[in-house]
Amino acid sequence: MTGYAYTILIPMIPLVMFLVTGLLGMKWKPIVSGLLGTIGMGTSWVLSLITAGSYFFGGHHAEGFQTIIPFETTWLRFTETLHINIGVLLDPISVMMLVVITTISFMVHLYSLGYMKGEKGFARFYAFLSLFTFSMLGLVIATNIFQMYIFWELVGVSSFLLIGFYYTKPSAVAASKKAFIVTRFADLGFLIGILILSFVTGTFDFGKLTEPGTAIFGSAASMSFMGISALTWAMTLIFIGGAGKSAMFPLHIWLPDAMEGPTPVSALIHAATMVVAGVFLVARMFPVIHFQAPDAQEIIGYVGGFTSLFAAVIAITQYDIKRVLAFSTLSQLGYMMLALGVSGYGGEEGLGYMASMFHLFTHAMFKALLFLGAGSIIHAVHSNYMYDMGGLRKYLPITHITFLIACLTIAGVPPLSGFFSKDEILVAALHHNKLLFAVEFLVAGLTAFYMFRLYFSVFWGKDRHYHHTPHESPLTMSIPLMFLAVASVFAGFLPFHHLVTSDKMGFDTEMHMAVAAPSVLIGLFGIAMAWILYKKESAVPEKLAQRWGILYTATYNKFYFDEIYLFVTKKIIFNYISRPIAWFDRHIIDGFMVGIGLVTEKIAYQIKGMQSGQLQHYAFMFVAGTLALALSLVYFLM
Amino acid sequence: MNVFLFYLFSGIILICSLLTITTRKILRAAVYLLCVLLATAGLYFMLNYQFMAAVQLTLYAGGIVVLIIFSILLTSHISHRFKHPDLVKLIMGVSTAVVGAGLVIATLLSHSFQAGSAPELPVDMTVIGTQLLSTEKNGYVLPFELISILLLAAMIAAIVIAKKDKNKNSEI
Amino acid sequence: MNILTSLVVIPILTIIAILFTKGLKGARLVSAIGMGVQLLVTAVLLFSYLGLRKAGVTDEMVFTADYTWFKSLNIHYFIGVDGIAVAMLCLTSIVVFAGIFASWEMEYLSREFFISLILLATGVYGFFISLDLFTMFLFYELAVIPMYLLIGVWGSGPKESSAMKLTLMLMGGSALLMVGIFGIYYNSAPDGGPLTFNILEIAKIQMPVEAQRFFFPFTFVGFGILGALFPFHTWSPDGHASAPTAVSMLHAGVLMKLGGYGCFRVAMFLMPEAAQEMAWIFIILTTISVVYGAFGAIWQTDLKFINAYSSVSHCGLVIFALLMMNETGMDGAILQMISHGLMTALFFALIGMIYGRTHTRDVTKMGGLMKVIPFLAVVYMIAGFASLGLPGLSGFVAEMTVFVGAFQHQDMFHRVVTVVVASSIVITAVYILRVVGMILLGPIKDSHHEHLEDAKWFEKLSTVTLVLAVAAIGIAPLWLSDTIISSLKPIVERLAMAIPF
Amino acid sequence: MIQGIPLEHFLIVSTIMFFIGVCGFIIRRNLITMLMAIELILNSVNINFVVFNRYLYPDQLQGHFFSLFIVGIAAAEASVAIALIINIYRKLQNIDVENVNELRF
Repeated sequence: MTGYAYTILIPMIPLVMFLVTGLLGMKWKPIVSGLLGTIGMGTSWVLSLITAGSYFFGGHHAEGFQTIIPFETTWLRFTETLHINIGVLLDPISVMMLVVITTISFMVHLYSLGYMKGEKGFARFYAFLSLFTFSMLGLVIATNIFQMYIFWELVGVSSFLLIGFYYTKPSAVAASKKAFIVTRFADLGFLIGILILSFVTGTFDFGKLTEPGTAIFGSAASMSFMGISALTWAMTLIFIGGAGKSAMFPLHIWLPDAMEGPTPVSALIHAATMVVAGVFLVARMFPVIHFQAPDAQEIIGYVGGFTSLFAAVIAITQYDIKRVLAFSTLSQLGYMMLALGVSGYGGEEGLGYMASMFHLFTHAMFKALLFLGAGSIIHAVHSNYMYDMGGLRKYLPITHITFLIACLTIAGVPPLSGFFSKDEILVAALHHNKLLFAVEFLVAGLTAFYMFRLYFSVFWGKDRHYHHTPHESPLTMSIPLMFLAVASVFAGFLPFHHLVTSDKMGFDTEMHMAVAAPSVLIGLFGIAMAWILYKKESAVPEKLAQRWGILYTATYNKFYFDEIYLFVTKKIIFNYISRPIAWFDRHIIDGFMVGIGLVTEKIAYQIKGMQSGQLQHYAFMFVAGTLALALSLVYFLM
Repeated sequence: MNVFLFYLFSGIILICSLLTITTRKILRAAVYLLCVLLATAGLYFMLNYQFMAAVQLTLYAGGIVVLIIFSILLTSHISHRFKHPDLVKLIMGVSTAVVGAGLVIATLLSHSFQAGSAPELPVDMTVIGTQLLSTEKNGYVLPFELISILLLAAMIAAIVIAKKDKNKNSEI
Repeated sequence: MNILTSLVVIPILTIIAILFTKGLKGARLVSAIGMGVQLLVTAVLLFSYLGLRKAGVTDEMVFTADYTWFKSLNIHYFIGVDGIAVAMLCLTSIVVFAGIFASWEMEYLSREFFISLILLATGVYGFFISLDLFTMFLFYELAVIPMYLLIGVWGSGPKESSAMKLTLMLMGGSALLMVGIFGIYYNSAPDGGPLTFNILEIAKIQMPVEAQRFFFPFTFVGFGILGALFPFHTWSPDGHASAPTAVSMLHAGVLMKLGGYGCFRVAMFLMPEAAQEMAWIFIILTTISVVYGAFGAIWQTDLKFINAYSSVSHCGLVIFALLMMNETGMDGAILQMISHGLMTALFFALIGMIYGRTHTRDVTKMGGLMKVIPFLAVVYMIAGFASLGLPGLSGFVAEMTVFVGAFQHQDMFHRVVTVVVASSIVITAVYILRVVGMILLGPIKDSHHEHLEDAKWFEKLSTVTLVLAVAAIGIAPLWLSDTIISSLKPIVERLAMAIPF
Repeated sequence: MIQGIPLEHFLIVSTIMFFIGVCGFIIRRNLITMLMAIELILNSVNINFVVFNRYLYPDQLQGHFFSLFIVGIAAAEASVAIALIINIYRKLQNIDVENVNELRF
């Protein structure tokens, strides 16, 4: 048990790196910060791998995996039972997440050495990366839901800082603001969910909450608010928090804009790690959701399914390659949520849970690869747009190959990793909900189509007019590409069903040919369509777009969700709430206060008139007053 | 005879008082005031306070009225006739006077005074002089001294105030 | 000499010393030394307090001293502190210390400025150590009155009218308060015996319920006005906008806390039954305060106005949490007072510094300052993050304690308003990020702003002190929270014993 | 004591005189006339003092003496008042009380 004490170092190293590079970074040459950060991250990575190795493979697990808490301390005490602890919790999903985060983060650190070279604020970039990694690691190893919330917020802020890295660009500033506020809104749901949960159960602790058959919900069933049970409320609200971070519909609007950040950031935060925090959260709370709030689980499944379809459709029409990838990320996150939504608990029933985690893992690898590849392309041609690209396979061979591998993986071509994980999600969906299965099946085809649309139009087709001949990226950038490509290829062979399961006990699965074969076929069909339409320059896509007219425009404009949100925030909140309140405050409330003063002044002015300077008036007043007093004394008081 | 004289003096006092404040020529007002004061002195004589009456004649009638007449001569034209007073002021003044007088008279009539039965103290100059400068019981040396200081102060004040300023432009 | 008395004596000595100085240099040096010593004394006080508690001293108040100074009315100079007062004293010392450095270049009538500023601080120190209602009120007035001069003489904009408004509204509060205090005094011995102003003595007896019902609103609203309770908050935007930097810092940072502190130490502690009965009215008012202040801040364009409305929102949260009347909620309230005190002082310091450079406080006229004055910009961002409740900074700790505490309440009404209040964290994020986005990020809007000078050493000292305090509470809140909770016990118990009638 | 005349008659006379003085003080605008009105008032008070002394406490002289003092004070008052009036006349060229209203508001 105590053998894992070193795991505390995994998040602490990035924290130290953040403080060091953040405070001293300006004094050094930029590259020193970069190297320090990278080395620190490498150390964390190695430690994570050691942890994973000894946790998963270092012992006998017939009884299932133990939850280990090597370190825990009270951070803030609310009441005797309710306190926020800060600690390290190791169980299969957190260990898996440790590996994912440190791997991707390390790759991104390495990659950025080349990509960000010469940028202003290089040291700042590394400081923020370290901060983000620290927060993300703290999030996944949280021992209680409040620790998770703490790091959840920190992750949000680091994301804000990194999206707004190019802070002189108004679009980047706007995007960072949007990301923060949208997720903040979702976090409010999360917070209220936590409050309800803690009120009902009297604890924040994951151990107590997720223990199967626990008694802490005993009194909870009877509590309800507006006809819905307290726990359903709590879980739905917590899911809203997760949906905000994971950009589920309708809180997805921040993610495409977040692509304003530097590309490595998109790879790290907005593809591989932070956006899966929502999925992770749902997975973490899974026993509670599944047993106590089945309605909430339904919601999760449907939201996930809808998001994946919705995003896949939009992805088809986008031209900014990073946005295509962003919508693809949305779509894949939808997959993961859906898998959790349709999962049962324990053994085979928990296939969805396992599949979700599995897909999270493989998706992290291949999506990071895609983004880093896209970064490499952007680095070469200095544009984000597909119509500025074409025929790049000659100039960027390594990028080309790795990108192709990633595309094949996401399209679910066997035996690449994406095939396995997606297949299991489909199986789980088929067992629980036919409708969602159909949706996912369709999305699988769409995914293959839009990815290959991207692939063909970038790497094939005619050369464009480039400012200078595109050239392959430096070694620091291509090594991560290659590593991730290898990971994408082989990750599928990891025995996830023995390692990461809902009840921490391994189970056996087999290939479901009935599902696998059609899904591969539809993937291939998608690829073929893309090949026909985009392999060579042709007018067909244009024509298709014109034929679908309105629908195309709507899709291209992401179904106008941004505009709706803008309307709500700018028009309603600013003009119809905030402005009237400001006015009300200035004129009514303050007016009232000032009015008291004015009335006093008016009265004083009136009274002043009596002080006329006319001696005889005073005399009259004096005598009349005396007489009045005398009268009243003589006739009324005596 | 006494009774007749009393009502005579009272009549003079009341009528002349009224004329003092109603006449529109200021010098006449001063003369009416003099009449009032003289009649008052007459009342003092009747009450057997000769010293008091003498003081009244010399100080009041002789001193103050003369002072007033001098100041009238300094500040007004003899033939100057006042305007009629404002109606508002007239109402104010008359109403207070009537109400006040009514109130006071009603009060004093409803009150019965117990006439003192003690023997009358002869009021001659010796008694007055002794009492005025005595520190014993019934001695008034302290007010006497105060009055003398007050008079001195008033005299100096009057001189200072009325003195012509050397710098003619400067204000009071 | 009693260590608490020295907290009042040192500022007075400093004032006397300033009288013998000449010009700005001497005055600021003496003030800095005086307030530095004060900071040290406060630190000593803190550690000796913690030492005493560790040693097992369980008195409600420690370091007490008692001198009678007005015998016939039984007025005492009775002082003593518990954990809450110690925490508030630390806050005061830090903010005053930072405030001195923030006004390091106050050229105009500098001696008089520092004298008034320290006089104000004296009042605040005295207020926090007093356990005698009358002495407390005396110090309270001492703190409020220099404010008029400080704003009226050294302010900017429509300073006279702002100073007038602020002082009159606070004096209005004082008037209510005085009624309340005398009401308590004359009911302090319901079964005969000498009347007393002693808070601890009054806490032992049960005031007649009718009297409580009558005097509780006076006392609570009286203190509430200083704590920017809706709808008596309008002095805050004008006052802050016109006040010079250090005064805004002290006022928002410390003086507004007098209100919250008084609310529970006097109003709720001494009249628990009435507090229980009337809490709901004030809960509604504070809920409005919180949400309304936050929305109000969104629309403003003057940096100080934004911050003033934000203060309304945050101080509303303080009183809201106090009214929850459970340990966690009140703990949160006090944490929020300290946290808000520090970060709003930081905000006002920064606004003053930015204004000193750009000569405008209009957010629409600034932009891209991050590039020109990175130090100030980064600190501003930290302050912003603290304000919107970023974990690791004090705001988060305070807000979470408030929300958790409030939500533990058994009553549904309390939980629903908690949710409403919690929504302010989103609105806060909106207005903070709006400002940060407008003035710090983006391109530079005004070409005059391209060559501004970054923070000077004293500005760095001032801001870094506050940032360190904010971060220290944010990273390790446990000791502070525990200290506060242990001191809250008697108050909470007394409130819990009071049966609503 | 005057045989056959009750105390009340004196008092009524002095009261009427007093209020005539008050009335004069209020209605006349000339400062000197107002001064005369004051003299009337003082005089009426004097009568009261003396009469009370004579009728009620004939064995003492308090009223008598106070009347004396009042006369003294009246003299002092008149001298100061006239000094003031002359000064005002110098400044304003008249002695109308309605013009002496510097001390207002």
